[in-house]
Amino acid sequence: MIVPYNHVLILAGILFLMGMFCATARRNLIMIVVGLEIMLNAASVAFIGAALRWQHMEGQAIVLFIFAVAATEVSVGLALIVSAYRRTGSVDPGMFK
Amino acid sequence: MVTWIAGMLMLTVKLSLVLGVLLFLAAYLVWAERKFLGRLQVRYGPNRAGKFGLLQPIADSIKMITKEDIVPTAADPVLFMLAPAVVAITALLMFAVVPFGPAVVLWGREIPMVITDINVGLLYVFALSSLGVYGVALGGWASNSKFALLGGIRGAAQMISYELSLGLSLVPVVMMARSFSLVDIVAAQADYPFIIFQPVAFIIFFISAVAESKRIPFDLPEAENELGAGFHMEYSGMRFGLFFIGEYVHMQVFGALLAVFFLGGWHGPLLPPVIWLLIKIIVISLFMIWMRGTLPRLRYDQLMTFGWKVLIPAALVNIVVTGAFILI
Amino acid sequence: MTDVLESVKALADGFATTFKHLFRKPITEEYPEYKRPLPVRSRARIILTRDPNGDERCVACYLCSAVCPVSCISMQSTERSNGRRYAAWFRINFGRCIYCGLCEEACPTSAIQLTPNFDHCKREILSMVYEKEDLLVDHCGKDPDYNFYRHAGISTAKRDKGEHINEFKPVRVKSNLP
Amino acid sequence: MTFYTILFYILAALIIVTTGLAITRRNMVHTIVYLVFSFFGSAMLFYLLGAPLLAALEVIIYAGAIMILFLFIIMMLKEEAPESRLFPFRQWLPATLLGFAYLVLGSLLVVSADPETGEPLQIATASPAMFGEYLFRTHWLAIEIASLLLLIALVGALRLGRFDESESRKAEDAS
Repeated sequence: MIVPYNHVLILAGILFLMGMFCATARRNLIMIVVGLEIMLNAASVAFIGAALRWQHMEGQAIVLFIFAVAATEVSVGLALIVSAYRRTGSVDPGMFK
Repeated sequence: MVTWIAGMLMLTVKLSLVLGVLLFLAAYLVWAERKFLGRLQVRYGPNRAGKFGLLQPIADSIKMITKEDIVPTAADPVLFMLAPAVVAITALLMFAVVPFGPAVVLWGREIPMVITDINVGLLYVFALSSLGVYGVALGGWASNSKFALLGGIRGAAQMISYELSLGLSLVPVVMMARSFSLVDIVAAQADYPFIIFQPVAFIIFFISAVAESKRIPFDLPEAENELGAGFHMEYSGMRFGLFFIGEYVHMQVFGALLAVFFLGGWHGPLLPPVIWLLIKIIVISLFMIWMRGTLPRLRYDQLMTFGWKVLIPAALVNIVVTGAFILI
Repeated sequence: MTDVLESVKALADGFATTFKHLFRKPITEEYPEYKRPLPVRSRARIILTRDPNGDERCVACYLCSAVCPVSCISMQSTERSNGRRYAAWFRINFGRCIYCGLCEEACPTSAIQLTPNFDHCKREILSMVYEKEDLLVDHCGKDPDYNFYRHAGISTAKRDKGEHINEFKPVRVKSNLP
Repeated sequence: MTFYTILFYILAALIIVTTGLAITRRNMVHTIVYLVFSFFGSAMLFYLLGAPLLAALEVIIYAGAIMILFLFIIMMLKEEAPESRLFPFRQWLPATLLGFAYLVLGSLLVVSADPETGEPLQIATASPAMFGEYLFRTHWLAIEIASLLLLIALVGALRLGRFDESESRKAEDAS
């Protein structure tokens, strides 16, 4: 007996909201990528809870792919940030017009 | 309730025993390193404090504890204080999954000779070793000093690069033992240690382990003659002591892991299992010291080339070959 | 492939060398038990010597104090009734001294000399300041026969001060007239 | 109220607090450190919810690799002037709009879900062996695609990160 699945979903929802807020409201490329990571993590939490809720490993399998996507996104994203920083000397998204 | 209390008691006893032995060994490994290295370089090591300098670790620790604890004004105080603790704690926690003997029966109760046997023990070790990178990187950054920052960046890059080959070299071991649990891996080596089937993996793991514990010839993060002392340049007193303890506990942990993954863990004739494990740990640590006395430091590009272009491909080929053998 | 073999051989060579060193006798000289005999001219603790008559050689000319790169020598000059100068007090701060030996070179009377005695360390830094009594010794140091007043500025049976060959008239130090 | 329930709430509080602190830090290194704690909490939550393998992977990949990569990049880029406003007004509008829409939709979903979701979850653990077997039996194609994706990311990152000779010369001329 842990908690109702609702609570896991609410936790994931709050996490996702925070990640989205970070990604949209902060004016810093690195913080935007961080926001994306938080959102992906929130999705993983929801999927793991779902896997337990329906006692099926499908949810956990999806989480593994989320990890792969997160790793890909972060490596390419950070490489882009570095090359953008080399071009303009700034990580402010407002500078790229 | 009684079972619960007995279990708790047993765990406390085991924890304190392992912690005590680890720290004692770490202290005397420092002594052994100084002594052995001294003889390799045709000089006596410490020989003033006590017979053969045997009291040197005690003198060292008293000195470290009583030294002034300096936090630079420009440093980030919280992270500066956190970093050494991260290094020491992650190194110590790694020992929690290392089995040091077969389960013994005491007062009609079976006691496993391992602090905790989790089914993802191997990944637990990796998780902790990847968290250990934070101690180095944050310690270097929080000092707010150029040399420390360089050391921290080097350390972070080196440790995440070599973690890959460290992990890949163990995949064949997991394939042969069919389990992530360190207890099962040791049990699978009851007849033959895995080093017989996996010499390549053993070498890759050993080299990566030396790189992970930042010892010569891979001590670029703390290269004394280029960076002062690298990431722990600004540290003094017991905070430096924690980095120091972390390094020596790391040596022992990797010695224990090498023993567990390749040398048959606690298996061995005649002597009791715990002694066998200790012997293996000490022999590997002494070999690391011998290596320190022999090899020069690698250049940074050599380090990266060796990690990415030699060790990782070799580990991948090793996985494929092992897989083919297992299928046949 | 040959590269690999070569590097393995090189590694083995290195390990063998250090392993052999393990069984060699260490070349360390253990200091307090064994003191290496130092050459007489090695530079360490400073002394003030006396001339063969047992008189102080120092004439308090301030040359050593002037030449000292770390300004660790200080003194106060006075005169005896017969016009012979000497140092009322003479002080060397060994906490500062770098044992360069320039004072010895500068000394016209060979009074200040450096000795090989290097292990005079103290726990209290102020006790590293040596006074004249601590510095003055009862022998002539490196130059046993040298006596300044035998060589310079003395009147002989034939001629007075400053009248010998190649000598100038003595400078009247008490007056600034030419 | 079992031990596991309490543990869940403690972990949830830890995750939310550290994430909240992380997204409001000016100093990006502090952000990363808080996020590491957040991901560590998530890993323990995964363990609690019966996914030990994913818990270990969460620490290794998220806390160990991704966050170190962030730290590395932050340490390499020169010290920026801190953002004058943490959350500028221009950005508030889309953020709140999106957040509001999300909140409405989310709460609707949670409320209107089938009543069974209100029941507490049962404890179960997927052992790594079981999980691996399931994964490679049913999702082998997806695994291959994911590995291909990682390979492409590796090549792409290498291409993007490669130091451009001509560009550096231009930068030198300018300075």
